[in-house]
Amino acid sequence: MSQTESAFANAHPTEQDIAVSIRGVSKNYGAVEALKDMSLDFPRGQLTSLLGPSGCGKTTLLKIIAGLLKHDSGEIIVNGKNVTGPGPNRAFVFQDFALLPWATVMRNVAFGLELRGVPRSEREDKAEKYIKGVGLAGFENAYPHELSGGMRQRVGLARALSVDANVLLLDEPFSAVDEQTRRKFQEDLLSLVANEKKTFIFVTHSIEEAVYCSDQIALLLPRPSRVHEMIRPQIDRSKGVDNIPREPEYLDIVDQIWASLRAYVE
Amino acid sequence: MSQTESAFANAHPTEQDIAVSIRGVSKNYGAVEALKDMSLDFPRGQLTSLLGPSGCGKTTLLKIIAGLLKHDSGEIIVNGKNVTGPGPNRAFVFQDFALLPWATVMRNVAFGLELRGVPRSEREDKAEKYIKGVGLAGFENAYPHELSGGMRQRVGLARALSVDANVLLLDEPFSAVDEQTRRKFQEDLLSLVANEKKTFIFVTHSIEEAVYCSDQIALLLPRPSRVHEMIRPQIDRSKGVDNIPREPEYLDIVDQIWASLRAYVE
Amino acid sequence: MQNRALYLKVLSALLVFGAWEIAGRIPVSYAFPTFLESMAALARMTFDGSIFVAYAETLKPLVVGVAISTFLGIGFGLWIGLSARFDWLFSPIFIVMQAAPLAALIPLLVMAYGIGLTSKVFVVCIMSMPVIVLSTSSAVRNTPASMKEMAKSFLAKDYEILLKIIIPAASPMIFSGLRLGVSAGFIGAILSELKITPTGVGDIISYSRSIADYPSMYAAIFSIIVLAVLFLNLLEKTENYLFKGNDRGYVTD
Amino acid sequence: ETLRIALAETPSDELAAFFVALDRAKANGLDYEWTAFSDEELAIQAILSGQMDIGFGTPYSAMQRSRAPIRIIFQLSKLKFFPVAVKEYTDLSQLDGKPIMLHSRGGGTDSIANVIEDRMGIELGERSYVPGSSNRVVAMLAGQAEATILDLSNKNKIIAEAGDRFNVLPMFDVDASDEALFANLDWIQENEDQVNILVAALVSVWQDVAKDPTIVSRETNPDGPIGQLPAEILAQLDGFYTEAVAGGLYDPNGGGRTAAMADLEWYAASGQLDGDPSELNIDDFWYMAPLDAATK
Amino acid sequence: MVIMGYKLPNMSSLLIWGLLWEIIGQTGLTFFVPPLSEVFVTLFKIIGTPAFVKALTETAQAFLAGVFFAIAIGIPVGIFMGRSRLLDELLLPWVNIFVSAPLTALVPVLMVLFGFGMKSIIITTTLFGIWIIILNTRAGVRQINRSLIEMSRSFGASQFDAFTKVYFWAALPEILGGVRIGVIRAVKGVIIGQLLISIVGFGALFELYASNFLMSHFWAVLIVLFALAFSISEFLGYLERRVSYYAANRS
Ligand SMILES: Nc1ncnc2c1ncn2[C@@H]1O[C@H](COP(=O)(O)OP(=O)(O)OP(=O)(O)O)[C@@H](O)[C@H]1O
Ligand SMILES: Nc1ncnc2c1ncn2[C@@H]1O[C@H](COP(=O)(O)OP(=O)(O)OP(=O)(O)O)[C@@H](O)[C@H]1O
Ligand SMILES: [Mg+2]
Ligand SMILES: [Mg+2]
Repeated sequence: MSQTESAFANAHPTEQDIAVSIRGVSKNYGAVEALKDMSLDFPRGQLTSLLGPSGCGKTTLLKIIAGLLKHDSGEIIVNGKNVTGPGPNRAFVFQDFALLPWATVMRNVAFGLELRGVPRSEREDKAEKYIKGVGLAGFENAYPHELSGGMRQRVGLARALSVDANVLLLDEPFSAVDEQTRRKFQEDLLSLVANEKKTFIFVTHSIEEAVYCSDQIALLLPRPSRVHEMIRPQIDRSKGVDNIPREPEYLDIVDQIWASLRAYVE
Repeated sequence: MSQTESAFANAHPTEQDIAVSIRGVSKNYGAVEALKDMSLDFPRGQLTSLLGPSGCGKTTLLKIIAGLLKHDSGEIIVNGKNVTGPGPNRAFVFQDFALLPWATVMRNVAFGLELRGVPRSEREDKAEKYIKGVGLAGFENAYPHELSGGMRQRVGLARALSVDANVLLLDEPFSAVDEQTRRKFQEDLLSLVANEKKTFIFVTHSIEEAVYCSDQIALLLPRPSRVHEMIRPQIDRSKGVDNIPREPEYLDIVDQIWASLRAYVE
Repeated sequence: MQNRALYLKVLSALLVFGAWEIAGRIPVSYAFPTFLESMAALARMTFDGSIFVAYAETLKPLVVGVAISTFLGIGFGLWIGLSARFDWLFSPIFIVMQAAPLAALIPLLVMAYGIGLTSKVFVVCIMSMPVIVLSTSSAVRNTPASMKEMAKSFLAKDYEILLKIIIPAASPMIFSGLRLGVSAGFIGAILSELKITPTGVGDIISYSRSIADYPSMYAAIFSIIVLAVLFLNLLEKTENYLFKGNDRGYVTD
Repeated sequence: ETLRIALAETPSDELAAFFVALDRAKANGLDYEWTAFSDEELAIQAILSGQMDIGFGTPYSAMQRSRAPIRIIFQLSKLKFFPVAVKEYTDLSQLDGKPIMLHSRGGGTDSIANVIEDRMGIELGERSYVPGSSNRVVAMLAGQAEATILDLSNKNKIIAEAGDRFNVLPMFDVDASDEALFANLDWIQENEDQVNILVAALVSVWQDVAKDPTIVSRETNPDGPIGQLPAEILAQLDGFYTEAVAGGLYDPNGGGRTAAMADLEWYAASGQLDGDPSELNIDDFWYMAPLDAATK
Repeated sequence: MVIMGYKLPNMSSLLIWGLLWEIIGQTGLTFFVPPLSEVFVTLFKIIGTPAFVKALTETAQAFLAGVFFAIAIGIPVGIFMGRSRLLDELLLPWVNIFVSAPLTALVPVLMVLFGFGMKSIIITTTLFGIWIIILNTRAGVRQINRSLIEMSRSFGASQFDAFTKVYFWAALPEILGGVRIGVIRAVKGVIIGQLLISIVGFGALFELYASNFLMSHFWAVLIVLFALAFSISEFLGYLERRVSYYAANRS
């Protein structure tokens, strides 16, 4: 276990370390009970994955934390404060990308900054950097309908990263990108977690990805959604990303999670 | 190697076995060269995966085969006939789902059949079956905006399966569904390939998925897109899906593909 | 592509003008001049400058009225689209305005605002504002929810959601409303010149009609149409320039 | 074949006598239908394009300028217009240099204004145009103008509404036509019979009205377009015709040559006809045969 | 609009405006605006008279026919223009011309070409209503998510199917918006036609009442006309609300 890793492992979440805490949150859509009395803590400077069958309420939970949806009961505490609406400390990557069709890639990426009142030249410099970062250099002036699915998703990602929020809510951010981009992004996220102490809440359907990246994984089971299990994988990433798939330690955690999820289905 | 497997391996594509063949196809979007002089054969009753970085033209290629986009040069031959437009022998699963927002799940799934003139009660029976098949029973009367991302994707999948075409073009069909659903669907596809001799052309970003499911994998490299390598993984699926991730044979192929793709990036 | 569009325009113009010329020569009616006669009249009015004098007069109420309607109309439209309360209170007014037979109401306007510019501006506004308001408000209600949500997550203030999401998303509808509004404004300007006081182009039309100089009458009508079309093309250029990405092209391409 | 008549206004009190005449003509076997237009230019256009047979108006410039052989067959009313002004002015000569509100450029009131200038030796001030007598009444009532020229019924209305503020200025007599019936010469000659019936009926009514103006209200068909008018309007019929006859609005003989001569002079003076009136040929403008037959 | 938990009907705000009218009328500010109550009394007096019934049927016939053509021609043309560049290039200049042509100035031309009867009035009505329907439909179609169209094509939709099952529905919110405005404009068109072409129907009543200063008669007819416009607009508004569940969920 590397030094950083063990530090994380020891720093068991104490009061002041919790970046986001949800307590007894419920949410119904008409007759559909999406979330029921859910409580979860997201420690600061860690990456928490939400893993669960589709339709179990992951997007709903993320939107509630972001302040985009009203919950029916319970409370959301971000940085010690009860929140009811969106705030500058949280940025969102949308499952359906939510790009502005009338705006270029540049304007879309800079849109978060634009809304924060950053002057044009400054925000375009910054956006430029993130556009490069997600591998879209050269497409600054393209419109969303001229991009492939994965490219659109990366625009949404760049937009969220560029506003420099300290809690990032990512709803299946890599579902449409290719393997090598995904791996690069994973490394980028991990370095943001390690170096800038950002807090990530991350929805994914890939158990492997969750196990590889997460400090903790919340397994959710559906209707109404509840936390089934919390797992802290503590993978030793120093072995190199290419070798990890062969590590029995890693494979065991993946299998264990898979077993939990499958148990529910059957 | 199982019997079926070896049979496949031996049956090297001869003239009459090719379901879809593309010859020297090029496609430009204005200044962007998406495909250049691409040739590829898709044998009947096999599953071919297209694997490549995002934006390399996979969707473009699939849409050209489906007859939805005009190619600039070259030809597309489906079942021995040159095609220029869509036909009943091909069904498409869209990367962005393409659901009718004004129609219920039932109507959306039955829409392909509706367009083929199948009478209402018959097509609803059939749709009902496929809705169950993708795990959406109980949501027949929900509208797309009331579904989660993964549920929407499954509606699109059910719609394509229900029309019973013999060539299925799937553009990242499992990107938004959870692991257990994905595995179930993979099994379903494999059984369709084995039992009904359907031809699948399958875009995915998951190397593991490609290796596990495919009879052959086309690695594409971008701008302009060309076929970099053809791989015939020939995994012995009889070992059981749970154990395969630990098979060195499987892991080696994954690594080999990954190395190819990465080589390009770096 | 560019050229084809131009050819098509020229070709269809030739067809229509040709048909006009032939219809005038038959003649379908003694009150229906040929295309060439009308153009000759137009040329005459252009060279002696009378058409410019007339337009200087006609454009006054038109420009003022259209400017007022555009700003107030979009403003009201947005407000109605956004606030149920406002919708409840005010949309009936615009429906009434839209349906009101203006020609019949002109005595009322004359009574209230006299026979000068104010009445004419009023006529232009009554004609053009309701379409703009109604188009804008229905477009506002159809703004994609996911984009509003996205903007909210990035802390857009209400006015920013309005300016940066709702207006661009509604812009195709707003612009089609604007087009109709502007053209209704043209109708209003002419109507007021025919019905309140004949000045400007309305005067040319009614005077040449009363002295049975039909070529001049048709020339005046023709010139208004040309002007209106030029104006609308300008509007379309503006739309394309401002909201380029909204243009997703044609399905047939 | 049905005779198609193009009216230049909606049926109201001024047209009551005409409809009485139509009823009489119908009794004599004339089959007709009518359409109302908003102004006489439209009625003229309708005749020019052959969509209507007989129209209302004074189409002198159309007759001179268009290639269509249009002829007048009957004078319905004379140009009886009334200069109305605020109480300060009591005589036409006081209007020298004062702004005046008229119907439209080149229209009947414009001609009257031209002739007033001529005969009184004055120069009117700025002319503003407000189409529609009733609109001019409104503008006067609202204080938008000080002087205007109105027709009989609107003159009555403004005096009834605000007789304390406005008065009617005395004016010279005019014999020229305000409204006349006209048609295409070819059509007239093809349909001589119908035209004769119509003109005969008109002459008989015009002569009866001259003797007893109340005959109009008595003979009006209660189910016809006039009979259906609101009671407020019907109540005024007798008063209107009594005053009209007294004011010489109608020529019992349908105008004829006198009217034609007066018209040429008047419309030439007012600028609607080009050329010297003495050199113009009456037969290019009027078709006298039916009227001659009816008044024999 | 909801007040204290009560859902007020949509046009109930008219009561407030009606009250305002009554007050202005009662103050006798101008004889042009008689009190609303007086107008209603007049309305009941004239509503059964043959003249009124005849005017109403004439107006209603012209209006319904005009609106029918505006919708039946406008929607397909708008859809065609939205999806095909060739047709759009061919037709848009003319649509622009007609949309911008001061229709009142064109009326004389119409009369020359189509005569003075019902035909011209119907055409005028259609001309007032059709352009917004075409333009809105076109704008709606051009915004359609391309995937939906590709999807229907991939399942072998015929032109007709694509039309009735995808284009129409995807653009329906815009189409309804256009139809609503177009139909209300057509109300104005039918009256203008009845005033400028031949004076029949309600146009004749307006002309008659206005020129004889029968103001409460005038307003009574106007109220009938407004009621017509309102009920149509409300009906279409109701349809619009029916599709609002997906209108804001298209991308
Ligand atoms: N309508 C269009 N106009 C212009 N360029 C386009 C258009 N559609 C696609 N492209 C370009 O063509 C290239 C290939 O796009 P395509 O959608 O086929 O990629 P893809 O392989 O499916 O990517 P992904 O895995 O991200 O979905 C991209 O560079 C994209 O920018
Ligand atoms: N607007 C809505 N109206 C009604 N029901 C809704 C709505 N949005 C979501 N739901 C329901 O709430 C449940 C949870 O949806 P949610 O989008 O949170 O799932 P998810 O976990 O994000 O799924 P996925 O992994 O497929 O994206 C689903 O059953 C869905 O049908
Ligand atoms: Mg989700
Ligand atoms: Mg793609």
